[in-house]
Amino acid sequence: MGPIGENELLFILQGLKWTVLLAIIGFIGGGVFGILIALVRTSKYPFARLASSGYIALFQGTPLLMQLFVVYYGVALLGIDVNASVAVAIAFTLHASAFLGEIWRGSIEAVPKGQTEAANALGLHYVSRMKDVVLPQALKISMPATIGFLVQLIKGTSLAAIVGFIELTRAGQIISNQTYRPLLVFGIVGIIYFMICWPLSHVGSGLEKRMAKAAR
Amino acid sequence: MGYTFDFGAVFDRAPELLWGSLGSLGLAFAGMLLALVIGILGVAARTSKIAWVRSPVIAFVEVVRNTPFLVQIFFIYFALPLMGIRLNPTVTAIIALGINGGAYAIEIIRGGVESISKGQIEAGFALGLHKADVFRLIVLKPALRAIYPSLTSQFVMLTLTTSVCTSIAAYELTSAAQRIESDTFRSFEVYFTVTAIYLVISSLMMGIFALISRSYFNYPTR
Amino acid sequence: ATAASVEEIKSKGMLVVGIQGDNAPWGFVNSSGKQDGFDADVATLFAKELGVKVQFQPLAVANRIPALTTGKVDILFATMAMTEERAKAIQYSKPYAANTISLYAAKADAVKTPADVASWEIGVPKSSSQDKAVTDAVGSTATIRRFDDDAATIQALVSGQVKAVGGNMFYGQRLDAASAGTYERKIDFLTTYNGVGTRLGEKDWNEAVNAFLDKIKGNGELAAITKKWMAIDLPKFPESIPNIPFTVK
Amino acid sequence: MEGAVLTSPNDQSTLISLDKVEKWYGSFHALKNINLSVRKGEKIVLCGPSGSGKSTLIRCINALELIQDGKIVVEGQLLDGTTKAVDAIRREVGMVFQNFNLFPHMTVLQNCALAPMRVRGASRADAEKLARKYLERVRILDQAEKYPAQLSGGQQQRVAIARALCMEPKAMLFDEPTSALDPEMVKEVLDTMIGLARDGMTMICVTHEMGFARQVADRVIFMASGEIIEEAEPETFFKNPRHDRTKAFLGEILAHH
Amino acid sequence: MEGAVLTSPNDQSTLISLDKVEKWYGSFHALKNINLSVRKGEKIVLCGPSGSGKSTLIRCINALELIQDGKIVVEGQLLDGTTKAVDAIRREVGMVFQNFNLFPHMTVLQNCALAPMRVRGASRADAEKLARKYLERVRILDQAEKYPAQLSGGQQQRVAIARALCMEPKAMLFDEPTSALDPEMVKEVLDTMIGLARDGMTMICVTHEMGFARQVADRVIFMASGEIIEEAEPETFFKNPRHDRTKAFLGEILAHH
Ligand SMILES: Nc1ncnc2c1ncn2[C@@H]1O[C@H](COP(=O)(O)OP(=O)(O)OP(=O)(O)O)[C@@H](O)[C@H]1O
Ligand SMILES: Nc1ncnc2c1ncn2[C@@H]1O[C@H](COP(=O)(O)OP(=O)(O)OP(=O)(O)O)[C@@H](O)[C@H]1O
Ligand SMILES: [Mg+2]
Ligand SMILES: [Mg+2]
Repeated sequence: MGPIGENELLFILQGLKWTVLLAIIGFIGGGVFGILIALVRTSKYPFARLASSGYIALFQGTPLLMQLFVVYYGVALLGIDVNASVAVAIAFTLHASAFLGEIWRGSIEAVPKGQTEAANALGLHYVSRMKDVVLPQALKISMPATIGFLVQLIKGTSLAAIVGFIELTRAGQIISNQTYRPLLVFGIVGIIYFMICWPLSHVGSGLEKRMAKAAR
Repeated sequence: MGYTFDFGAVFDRAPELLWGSLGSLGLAFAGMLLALVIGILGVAARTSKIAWVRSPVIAFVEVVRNTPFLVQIFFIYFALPLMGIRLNPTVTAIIALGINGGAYAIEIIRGGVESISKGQIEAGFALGLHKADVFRLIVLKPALRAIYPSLTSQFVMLTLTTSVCTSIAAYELTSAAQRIESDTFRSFEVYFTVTAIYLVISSLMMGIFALISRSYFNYPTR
Repeated sequence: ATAASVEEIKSKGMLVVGIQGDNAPWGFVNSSGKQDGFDADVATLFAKELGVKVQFQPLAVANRIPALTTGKVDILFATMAMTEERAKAIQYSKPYAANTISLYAAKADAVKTPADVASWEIGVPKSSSQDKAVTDAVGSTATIRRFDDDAATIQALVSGQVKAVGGNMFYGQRLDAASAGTYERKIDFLTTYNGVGTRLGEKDWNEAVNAFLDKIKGNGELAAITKKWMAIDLPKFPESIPNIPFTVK
Repeated sequence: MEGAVLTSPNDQSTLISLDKVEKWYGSFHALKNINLSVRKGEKIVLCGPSGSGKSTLIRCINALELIQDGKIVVEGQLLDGTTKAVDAIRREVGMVFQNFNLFPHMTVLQNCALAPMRVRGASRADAEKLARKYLERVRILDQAEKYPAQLSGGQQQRVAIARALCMEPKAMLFDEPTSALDPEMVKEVLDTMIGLARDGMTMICVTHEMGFARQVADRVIFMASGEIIEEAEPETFFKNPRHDRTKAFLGEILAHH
Repeated sequence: MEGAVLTSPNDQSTLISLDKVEKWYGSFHALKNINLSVRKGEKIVLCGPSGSGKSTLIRCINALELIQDGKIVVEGQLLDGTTKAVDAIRREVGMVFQNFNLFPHMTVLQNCALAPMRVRGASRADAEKLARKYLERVRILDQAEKYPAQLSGGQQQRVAIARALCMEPKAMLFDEPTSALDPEMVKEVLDTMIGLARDGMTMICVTHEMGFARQVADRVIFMASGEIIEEAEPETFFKNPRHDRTKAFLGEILAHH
């Protein structure tokens, strides 16, 4: 019930801090698990491949919103006392690892078969073959898609609002509840998201263009 | 801890869940159709040589892809009435989904269009076909085929995004879930069940897309 | 296990209170990021009574009860209107606040009875007591639109997305702030009472809260807080409400 | 079915004429003062080193590239950049590309029937009848229901020829039609082209198949650096080339064969 | 640095032997009863029509493909499908591919030093010393710090040869090492290979460079449809092929050259 002043903006920016932090946690957690998923998904063991594709199907096939709910309530049911931020971090890690795992699987498979064969012919073992030969090339191939997903993840943190986590969108909701200026507040919130996501998207599509050119 | 699961209270409300699911499916299909139309028309404009046709599309794509869907749907629902355009929640949801999916579709389909070799287009011109015919008859189908997998996953994501439409009171699965939850307080059971339903819906979507692909893109390539 | 007894909390020295974070003046996070409001003041007094520090956990409307039952919070001072359904899931204390739920619409629209709003679209905040009251009264004739919170509900009326909203006693003031002189209170549906929520069957919590409420009702502290936030006198509270026990049997 | 003939050609027998044509790609001068006139029924082979402008020349005739100066007239129609002129000319000249450029999502029959339907407004039945006729002509009618990816390179190129013929053009332009083919397939495509030539089709063909040039060409034109350096009958061209540039070039390609 | 020699070879001078080898791809019979024995220092050229199984044969020797029946023994080590045997054999035979398959994200030096470090456990310094030695050997040491994309095809192939040599193999397998190269670059790679042959390296080389075969091969082996049809010394092979199949094939490739 008041104007939007310095305090309100500051409050929204505090939400921004959490948005960025959540995205980073999700990205790092998702990155670590994602590599594992990608490696399992491209392994030669059919059962492991099946299990990992099930994992991917599960987390790509359900809304992030539901994943947040289920983890938020489900973890508590297991008797583990976690606050909202931990539950949300777990949910984002699961979600991100499925998507990044799938992106990276694709890029591992996009590394020409000849590279793996050359590594085999030199007698390199799995670890060295992956670490020295395949993954460096795969990561480069995957850069545009990876950055694209990071943007999705940042936007996805807005859903954490629904389990009451005070990130950017939730901060906006709270301020809009106090000031009764939802349009203005959400306009500001939208612009803040845009200011974070747009430069990233730009870097991503720049890389994509450069790679398309190199491939020609 | 001593929590006892009780899915009975949730299954008692099965009809509501069913209607909610149908609501979600309806929103998803209508949203997708609109997204596809926006995507195809958008690509035609996006690849135009005329700057003032191209740049608004670029701006549209950038804004939509870099802001959360929640903020977008909120704007359409609450801000457009201030300009005299009042849309009910269902229509709002469809438009929001269409716009969001459309922005992604433009970029995806553009990738497909650009993957079509210049020779194909020149062959069309050399036969005397006009630009619109070349786009419609020669470029579009192979372009869609080339990007069909990414389009599929984008549309599955769109289906899942319908869950966010609950925030403007559109009738779909998540709002049904929230009603049931607020009546039964069986939060975990409700969301667990609904998550499973979403999984079924998205698998169904992928199945449908695979079927379409098999009948529409059934020509062989090397 | 996370559900702690009163004694455990006393020895731990910290009480985790579930509260609303966005429902001024009941409970809200103010713009300096601190929890504030009617519920916050009462809860702070309660913690003082127990001799522990208080920690607030702001909750969305829909996850207040799960947060309590799963032990994420020890107690709810969360603007919980007392309803029969909820009483099956949590244990209420004696009432400590009252709230009148009414229908608000434009002055220009003539509305006298619930029959006048047949086939209207009416907005309410999801899972709130307004939701319940309006659904009970006109749910079969009007279309109920359920929004995430009060702000969205009020915005829906101001934007013309709905013709009326089910609001609590603060809506009038907020609607005036949004669009002065346009809207008015039309029909009062009911007055609900708010109770403090604890877990079912946990006698120690229920007794501690009831004793505390009796004390602050008697010594004028509750009246002072009510005056401060609501600008009204302490309402009369009923001795009992059908099917909603105030104590653990 | 004749196309719009706007001006009466000054020489009744001239089908295609290029007059002082200049073509630039940005600052790169790709065609320099090209003068060329092709009579009805004449067969011309265009050769020259890579980058000499051969493709550019025939692409200009078909308006796939725009010229900056000079005049191109086809069947009396001046190519002035208007849609109408471009349409009229594209209806009169068929083009066959090095990489076939068949439409992968259409069967052989659909590939051939497309332009008659969309450009000439023929009914599907008529268009398919026409398509079958020309598929028969290139002796590949039995493949009509297959998709391009199911054909060998040589078969694909013959379909591409049939597709161009379905517009019943007055002239055909070929841009290295056999150079993307495996050796065994070159012959089947060359045979098809020789057949066309025998039937009196006007042809401009970029190729380094010197056997073909000897057998069917009325004139061989040698280009280098965007200019026409030499033109002569095949016998003269191969036996007594006048320019050193031509001699060097012939030395090279003949050594390879 | 000798690798695990498990059984003593029955003939001291035999390095690689294949005995009744059968290879299937699903239901396709790719190698049929292949018997071949290669002595130390011997140079073998493998030729035959496309799809005849030449690549398959040498890929089997290096365990890039698994065989379904028969025996492959390299330096006394039976290739029995165990990791140990595969490792031992891959240490003894180097392989050079048609498309080089250099690692694009590593410099030339890193490409060459990788396997010595990871497989032989050499220190970086030692591995790089070794790498420099073999880069010198293929006369490309000055390019050591460049990335593959900065080199011409011929240079890339020479780096690929150096990379294989860095494992100090007993034998080298080449699969059409020059067929992806422009004509000018073929010579530099062939010269490198001739140098290797002179130094006594055991080599099996799939190639259609008949000049190379004449100059260095001890034996030329001709395959068709998964079988070894004919094997002979180069002089005999080219002048007096016994089988009609061989004659037809030679007629074809010699006509092209
Ligand atoms: N779109 C373009 N932009 C700029 N330069 C071009 C373009 N197209 C062709 N060129 C240049 O014009 C010159 C002539 O090209 P053209 O394709 O006509 O040669 P060509 O004689 O057909 O050669 P080739 O035998 O290799 O096909 C070349 O130097 C080429 O690089
Ligand atoms: N992975 C595979 N799966 C199925 N068939 C295969 C596979 N690899 C090769 N083949 C088949 O095995 C046969 C022999 O192939 P191979 O590559 O050894 O022939 P090649 O003699 O090396 O021919 P080229 O000269 O074309 O390289 C071919 O018919 C090929 O189609
Ligand atoms: Mg050319
Ligand atoms: Mg091969």
